[in-house]
Amino acid sequence: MSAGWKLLRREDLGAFLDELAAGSELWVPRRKGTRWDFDRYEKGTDTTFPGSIVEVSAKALFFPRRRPIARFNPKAKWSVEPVELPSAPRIVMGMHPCDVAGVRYMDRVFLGNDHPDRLYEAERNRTTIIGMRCSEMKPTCHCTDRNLSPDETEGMDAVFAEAEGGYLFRALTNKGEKLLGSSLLAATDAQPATREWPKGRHLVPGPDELMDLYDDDFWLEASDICLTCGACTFACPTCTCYLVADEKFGDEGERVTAWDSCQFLSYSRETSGHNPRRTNAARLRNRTLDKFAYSFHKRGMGSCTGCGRCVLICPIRRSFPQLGAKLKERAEEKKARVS
Amino acid sequence: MAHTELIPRPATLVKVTNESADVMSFEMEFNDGAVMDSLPGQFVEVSVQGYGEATFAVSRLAPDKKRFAVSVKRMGHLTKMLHRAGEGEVVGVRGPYGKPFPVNDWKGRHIYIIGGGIGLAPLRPVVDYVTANRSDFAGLEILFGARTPGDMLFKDDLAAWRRDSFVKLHTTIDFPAEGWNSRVGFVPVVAKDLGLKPDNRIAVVCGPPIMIKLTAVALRELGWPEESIYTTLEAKMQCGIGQCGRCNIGAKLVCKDGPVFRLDEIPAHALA
Amino acid sequence: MSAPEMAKDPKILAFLCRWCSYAGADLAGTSRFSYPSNVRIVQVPCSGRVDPVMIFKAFVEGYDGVLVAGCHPGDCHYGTGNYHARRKLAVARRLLETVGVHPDRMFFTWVSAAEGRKFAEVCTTFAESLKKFAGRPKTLAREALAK
Amino acid sequence: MTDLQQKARELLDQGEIDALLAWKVDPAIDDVRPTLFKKGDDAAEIVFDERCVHNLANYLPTLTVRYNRVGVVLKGCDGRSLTTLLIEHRINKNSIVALAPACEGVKVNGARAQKCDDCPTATSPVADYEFGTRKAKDDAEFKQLERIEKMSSEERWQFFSEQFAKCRRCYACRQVCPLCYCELCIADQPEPRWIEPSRKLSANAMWHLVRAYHLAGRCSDCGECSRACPEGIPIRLLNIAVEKLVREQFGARPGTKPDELPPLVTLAKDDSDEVMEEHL
Repeated sequence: MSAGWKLLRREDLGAFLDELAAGSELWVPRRKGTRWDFDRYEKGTDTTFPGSIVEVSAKALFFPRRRPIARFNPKAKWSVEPVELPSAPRIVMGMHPCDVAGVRYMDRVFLGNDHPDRLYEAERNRTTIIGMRCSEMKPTCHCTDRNLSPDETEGMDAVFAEAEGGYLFRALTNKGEKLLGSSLLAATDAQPATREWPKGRHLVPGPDELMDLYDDDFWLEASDICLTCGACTFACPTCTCYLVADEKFGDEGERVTAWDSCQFLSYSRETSGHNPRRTNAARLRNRTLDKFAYSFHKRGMGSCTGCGRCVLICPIRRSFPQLGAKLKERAEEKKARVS
Repeated sequence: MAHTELIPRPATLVKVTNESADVMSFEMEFNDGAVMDSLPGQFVEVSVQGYGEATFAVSRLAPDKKRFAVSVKRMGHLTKMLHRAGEGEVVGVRGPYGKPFPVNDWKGRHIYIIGGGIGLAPLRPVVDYVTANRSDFAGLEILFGARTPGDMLFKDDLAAWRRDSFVKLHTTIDFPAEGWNSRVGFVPVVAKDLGLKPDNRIAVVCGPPIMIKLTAVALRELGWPEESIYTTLEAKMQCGIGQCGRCNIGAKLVCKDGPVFRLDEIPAHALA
Repeated sequence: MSAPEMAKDPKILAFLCRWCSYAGADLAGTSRFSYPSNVRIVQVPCSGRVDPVMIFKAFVEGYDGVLVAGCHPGDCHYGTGNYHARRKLAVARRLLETVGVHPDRMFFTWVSAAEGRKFAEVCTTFAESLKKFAGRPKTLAREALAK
Repeated sequence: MTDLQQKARELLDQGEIDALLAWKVDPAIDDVRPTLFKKGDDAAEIVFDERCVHNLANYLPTLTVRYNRVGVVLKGCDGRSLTTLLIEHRINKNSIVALAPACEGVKVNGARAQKCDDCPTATSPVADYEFGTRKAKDDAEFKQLERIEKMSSEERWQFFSEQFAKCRRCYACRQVCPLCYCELCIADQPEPRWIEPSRKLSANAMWHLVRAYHLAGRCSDCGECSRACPEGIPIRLLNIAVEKLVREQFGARPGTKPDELPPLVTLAKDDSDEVMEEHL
């Protein structure tokens, strides 16, 4: 694996993408309406890469909204057949560090236990991630507060960055190396411009401090204006809660997993009607604590990557970093009171 | 070979028993002859093809581990479909999942089972285990409460336990009823009345959330330390393997870190 | 994903009020008036009971047409059920029409217990009028699950 | 200090209200956000301009349980929602104080919101205190419907199926709507399962049809459903298609008259049977 950077001239970008797309499915960011989303690359289409987050996370590429896992014939007594595992090679290009961190978290959810999800694993194995270094931080971006950086490369197979006259690429794994053999890429001594990113602020109290605030009035007050829709959870690159359902039509039936959200009343409602998280406050607390506390205990990694998608998508533009900051205040007040 | 854990294996219902007006027990065996390797307190996910699946505690496991049972109260659409299923029907089963009761750690102790309604189902394997290995245990006392005499589950078992000199059985119903000559009163109240002290005892409690909570209060008042009280919690579950997220109590997942918890392992707010 | 096509032999789901139209359908049967055989009848306590969600669901489940029949205005067994039905059905039609279900795929009418002949005629006319859609996409029908 | 801020301050200082629901600028997002004010001193932070899109009536049923009396700043459309909430006994009028500034229209994504063109009451019909002059407005037609009206059935389905296919079922449209307040939503009820939980076209279409139907004759056309939708589905189109019918056939403009029951729960013996045959 070569450690150096390779230069792709701007005018060669289209040709390079065509080369990549020849051997694999290629997914790139595409502007749809007012925001960026990932889309399948079609040969010859003009492509640009946003310097900061792609608003719609690449989560759905690894864990689709609705994912058939088995098929059955509803008229037969028992006929459950698992779906075939996907194996066609795929490249996802232009994922930013916060999005890749989301995939790292999903790895822990789906693969880091006794019952690995082979479907997810197949999606991961067939995918090569060409990540992109950010050239700017949006006002909603706060990855530096979440122990991440716009330059972070962990989890990527290769990385590229905008540079003068084109793009600089660099392989990080063998899988990535294979994609960067193109003659359009020339070895260079150039380095991507380094930028001074804002220092990480410790906006949110640590997991244990947060757990002390479990019974605080804060949650009730904070949930005043929360609508408890699921928009933030579906936009979040690490929200992977799902439901399992059997669906049927005539002679065909599917068992599927589909995204679910802890913000929904029905999410934790038991058939008896008992619901441990009946109130808005309880659901908001659950989501906030899951991001900043539970995830450390459950998966050994915080599940907020600081991408700010939840803020961008929120109908009332509620900001999780701000919630965190208020929690910090509350935690300090509490400490002051105790001592 | 199923590639995700979410795909069940077919099992055939071999015996269906009406336990009460709304509870039925389903004994089943895997079609491929596989064994159900469950320990007392573990649960399975049972599917009715085309109707989804739901979580049930294994309520009995035959000694050869081939035949196992779940006891199901009719509540929602899946349980309704299950109740319609007769012997010979094929259902899907996956599991066992969850942390079992640490029955091996309890050797030499006196076991005190407290069950309310359908909450007795996950405790029956514990009773089975203790009676089968009675020389390892100091004794077994069961307190079982139901709403009415008609809601008394596992009537054959209750009769057998009553005959068994090793077992001491107390039954109670919520309100007085004609022909009922055993105790009357809610389980926590009766538990308090019985006044069993914690000496060398382990209490195992299961029932509706409010019953668990109040029974815990009653036991604490009798001087029980939380370390001697075990319970098995219920939560809405879908995956059973710690992925889908919904069953969490704080940072703990009921499906993976439970459903069996020692009382001191449960965050205080969970039983609120 | 292409929607399935409308059938040459249209399938109709009919919601009939038990006090009038259902009896009307019964009368049509006993009087041996012929009407299309693929009309599937659901008895409802009153046309006012027909929640538009049932109509939406019927189209999703793949019916070509939906018929709702109740007591004539003024004759409702419960006094006013059919007045409510009239407004609800108007809204249901408007919504379905807006998303692209052709309005002619719905037929809302009044049939009394004595109008066996009318019931047979309504069914026949409706089924005939649905035939013009044969081969056109069956909008709103639940897509066949992707293979 | 504006009159609105002054009044808000007075009400809070004098203890007339325990909390006031209004808007405040958050510099971090460079935008306004609904905020609950509890101190009169903070009243100077209240803003009311074209950024105040959110329908604050949505929060009132919960807040009036928590506080004895809640003040609320309402635009015309929010006021119409409140009217319907009052008619449906979701809120007790005594537990709210309505501050109703004249609304000049709001902006969504930098452009004037479509709903504002069809707005019948720029000032809230429920108003304890009014600010600015109440303007009589012409009943503008639902212009956005025109392009749908021109389409054939197949074209409409083509259009709506593309839109519905995008739906993630995050239910932001439901949660943001002041009039979607069922304890157990039909979409969440396990039995009968009218609307399947997984996100596929037919189930999504069912959801949007049922949602629109449940708002028929009640929708105050605040446009929040369309604004909140993360996928940009023009949800409001379904509502206004119904409201057009409701206005033309049943003569109702939901939320404009405090003493009028919603048209779908009132009895109308004199409707003609032709209402069932009306076409868009």
